[in-house]
Amino acid sequence: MDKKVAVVGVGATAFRASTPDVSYRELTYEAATKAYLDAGVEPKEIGAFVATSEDFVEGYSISDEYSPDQLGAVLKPIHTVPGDFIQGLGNAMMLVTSGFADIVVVQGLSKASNMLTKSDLLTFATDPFNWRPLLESPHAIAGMEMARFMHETGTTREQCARVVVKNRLNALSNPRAALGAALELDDVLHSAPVAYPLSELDIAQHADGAVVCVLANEDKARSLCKQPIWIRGIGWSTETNALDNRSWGEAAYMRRAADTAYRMAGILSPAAEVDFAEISDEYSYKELSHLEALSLCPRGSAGKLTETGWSQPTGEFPVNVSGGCLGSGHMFELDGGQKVLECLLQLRGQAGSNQLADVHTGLAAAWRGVPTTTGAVVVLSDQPR
Amino acid sequence: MGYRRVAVVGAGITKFTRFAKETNGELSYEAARMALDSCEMNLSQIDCVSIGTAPDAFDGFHLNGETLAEGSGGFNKPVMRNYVGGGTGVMSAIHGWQHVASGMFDTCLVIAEEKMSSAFPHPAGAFLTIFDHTTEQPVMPTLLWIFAIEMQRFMHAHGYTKEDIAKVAVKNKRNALDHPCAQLGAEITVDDVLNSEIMAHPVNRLDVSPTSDGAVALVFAAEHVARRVTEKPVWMDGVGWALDTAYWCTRDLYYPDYVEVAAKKAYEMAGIKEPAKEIHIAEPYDPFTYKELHHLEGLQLAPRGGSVQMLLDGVTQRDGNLPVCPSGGLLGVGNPIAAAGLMKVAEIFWQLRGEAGKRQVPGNPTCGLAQAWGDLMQVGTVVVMRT
Amino acid sequence: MIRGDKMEITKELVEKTITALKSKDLTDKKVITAAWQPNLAYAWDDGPAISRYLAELKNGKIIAKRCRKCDRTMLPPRMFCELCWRPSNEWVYVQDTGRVNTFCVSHVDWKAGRLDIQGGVRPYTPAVIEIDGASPGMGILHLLDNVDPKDIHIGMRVKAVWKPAEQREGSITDIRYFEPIGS
Amino acid sequence: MALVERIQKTTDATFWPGKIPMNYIYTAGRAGELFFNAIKEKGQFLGAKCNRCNQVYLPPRIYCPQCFERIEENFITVENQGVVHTFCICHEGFDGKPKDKPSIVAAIKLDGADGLFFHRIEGIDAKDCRIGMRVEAVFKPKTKREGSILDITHFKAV
Repeated sequence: MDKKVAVVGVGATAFRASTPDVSYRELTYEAATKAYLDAGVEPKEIGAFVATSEDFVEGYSISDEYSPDQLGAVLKPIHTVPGDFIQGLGNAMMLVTSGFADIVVVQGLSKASNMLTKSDLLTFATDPFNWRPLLESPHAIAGMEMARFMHETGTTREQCARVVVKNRLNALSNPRAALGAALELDDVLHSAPVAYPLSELDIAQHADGAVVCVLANEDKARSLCKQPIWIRGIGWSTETNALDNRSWGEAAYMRRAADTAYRMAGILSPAAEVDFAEISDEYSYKELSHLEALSLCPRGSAGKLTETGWSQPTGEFPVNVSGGCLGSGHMFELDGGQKVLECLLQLRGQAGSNQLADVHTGLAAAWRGVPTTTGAVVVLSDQPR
Repeated sequence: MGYRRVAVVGAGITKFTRFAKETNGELSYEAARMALDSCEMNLSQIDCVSIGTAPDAFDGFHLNGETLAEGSGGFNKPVMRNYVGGGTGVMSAIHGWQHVASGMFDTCLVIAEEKMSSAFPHPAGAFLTIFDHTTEQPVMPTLLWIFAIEMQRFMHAHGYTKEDIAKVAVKNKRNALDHPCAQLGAEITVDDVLNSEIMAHPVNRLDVSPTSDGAVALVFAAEHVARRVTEKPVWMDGVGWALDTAYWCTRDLYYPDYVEVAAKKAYEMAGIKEPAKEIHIAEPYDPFTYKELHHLEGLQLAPRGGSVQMLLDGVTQRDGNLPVCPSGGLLGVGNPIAAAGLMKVAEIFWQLRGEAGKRQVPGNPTCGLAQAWGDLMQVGTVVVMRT
Repeated sequence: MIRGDKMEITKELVEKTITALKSKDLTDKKVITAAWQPNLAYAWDDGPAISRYLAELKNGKIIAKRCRKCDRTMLPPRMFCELCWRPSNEWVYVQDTGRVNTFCVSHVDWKAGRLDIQGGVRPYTPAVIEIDGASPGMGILHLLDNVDPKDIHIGMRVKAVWKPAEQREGSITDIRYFEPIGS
Repeated sequence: MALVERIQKTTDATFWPGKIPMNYIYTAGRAGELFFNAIKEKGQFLGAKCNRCNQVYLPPRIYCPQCFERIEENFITVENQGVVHTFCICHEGFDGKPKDKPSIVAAIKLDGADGLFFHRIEGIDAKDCRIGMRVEAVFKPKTKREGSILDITHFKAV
């Protein structure tokens, strides 16, 4: 697969814990308007659209009905991927490389604040015979995973808590982020236990927002855009939604998704070839287990490296400079969109006071949250393959 | 524009039934296993999986794509779900095409599954909540209403009668008698349809497809793989899909623009200039009797206002000039939403390979079309396939 | 690995793919089952267009929004025109009268329960009603009443029957139903 | 500008409440039927063995997720004892509401199975629970069993 695809436009709203003044329609319209303006395209020039949503998050039994209008996609090829934004990005890329369309749009939306029963919602994604009857919190699945990860790698709760402190501090200087805060380690360690070892502040709170990306093939990218950001590699993988036969001590899905993305990108040594990363951190320990699964550091080292400041904005390998899910907010299917957005802004030099110096290749990785084992990875670069 | 050639090389299907004992994962497995067996492939030869399932509200799982992944052969594989409501079945075939045509994958296992019986006693709550939550749901609408409303407009625009439209049910249920998976194959008369209980006038009980459980699977492959695994690949020569606005009350429902747009894209890709002549066999979506006719017009396979005449002339019978729904369609085989759409694609696959058994249409067809519809009278999904 | 390729879906092949049950098998626990009623509760933000629409309904008025470029008066109101995709322009009040675009006569309720028509229950008669003052073809979904279902026809002129002001709460159901003009 | 007009007063920002009213009855399926009947009738756990992949799935499947072979005929009994693979101490219920008393929720690898079984551990102090600890299923009396994981009241330390 040798065709090149670039992101030529991106638009987003700010991420906020609630957005009571707009409906999902206006929220998406704002992000799409910015993205099309950024790319210099009109909706009529766009060949296909991919929306990402899940019915019960949006609160419709067929949520995809409501996807076309606010994207300017009426009577256009548009379909929904009930998956993470990065999976949607992968689908959009397929539409470009297949030759179906020169310009394709991907949309992600979160109105998480409108969903009032989120714990019930996640329970509803679990096995009705082998988990639901216990009536235990869906966070327990993450709590058990955290305990096994700590057991196998020697990672400590303190190391996990450092991720929270880092990411929420990073979010303070990101005007898009919803949940910036200056915390101390003890604030996290002594927050209320939820599914111990997991405590309240280890768990990302939710946020609303929308992100729209415009993708184009090489010809269009070069004519439309002075600063295209190239999708060098992309991959996604699912282990299993069953609890009994998944890997509990490592994020195996992320390792497989990354393998695909690195192979496509021709990356042999990720830690050396990627400059920074925006990685799913819906739970504090997930940043660490994902870093290891992504081969950005050796297994068992992510916690210790975090203690040394390695993943700070000023460190050797900045991780979640935007604030991540912990600092920007967990936005269901949009999580990957937030990460892609922040990578694009960094690579374009538009990340404001959070801008990293001299970055050329970034990685965004998203996990679909409890109880799934689905991860998606994209490697973005200011240079094509 | 030259596209990478993509073929369907294998197909599998479960029986369709109202209440299945099997879980949704087991249904997916049965279809997927049969599809792999049909082309003597094993799971290690499958690069990726595409899952089609309509509302999560039917199977009863938030993130139903994740729930289905393992039974669909997705363990440790790239799995992506596609979703356009009722149009999902044919969209799944398009999604399989996208995966392989992109050059990113050489093979893709496509599964469409629905287990509507989990929603007990009836998936009514799912049908209520397809409507706009604020401006429409408060009047407590049901899915039947929107169909009956559209059928009324369609009949009004063209002067069609219920008697004539009822012949679609007669044809499709009879065709389904020859389908081993069929839920509602039957020999019925026009009077049976007209005298069946009124649901929402002009829709009677026998105008409506049933609620069903079932799954269908197809194996998609790039040309070099297809040539290796089968002597009879069926090529995906054209694909098209489109959604109209969600403001469905602002459109004239008598004509499905969204089907026309989708079909024209598929025809353009397949190089089809005169669809009514070049397409030998069609499986348009028939969840309700009139929908088959409505879609034939949108597909440009019948003139606007001319579909009923084709039906009356016997053109759409299995031995007619343009056999339509030779499978028995949703009215006869059943309607596990996404699976029903992919069943139509599978039917074209078997018909073009001459493997449709008692359902086989005469004349060695070489070009067929499958189409599905979905959402608020809104989605068109179309594939054109050739030997 | 070229095959003979004569695969046919036969009765024997599909027989064991599904075990057909009856509704009673589930309710009488003839098979092992699990019941669940998910609690899926929402509070959807109305946004500027729909919040104004609902507020005006409470006042006994129907408000629409104009797209000057497309010369469309859009109902329900929206902040952008989905066709030209520009932000929409001024708010305009439209009439509470209109014309039946299409309709049906429903003998079932939303729970798929049958209405007792023989027992004298009036069927539901939902319709798409093109509202006067909005662009042609611009309709809303609502109910018809105070008319014999047999007399309803496409093109019929109708008028909103409102709830009394003190009972209105800012909902599309502040209009109880539409009835024929002159009835 | 994306939105020419925005809500200017907080009191104008309204919302519409609603629910998705659904009700479900799930079947346990072909494999689940056997699994839960064995729990109910015999107080035993059944796994499904894939000879090719040398894996014993628990709960059992009719297929092997890895190689996709049909393993419907290969059901075997595994032990009622096993080791804790991982666990957490859960302070919230399925609906996010706080519990009166925290519970120990554990993934248990039963002897003879590769798959994990999920249940509560009771009768020990939470701080004494360890990964690797041996535990055993405590079943309800046979007359009270209905074919559910709740036929097992809990696991206890061995």
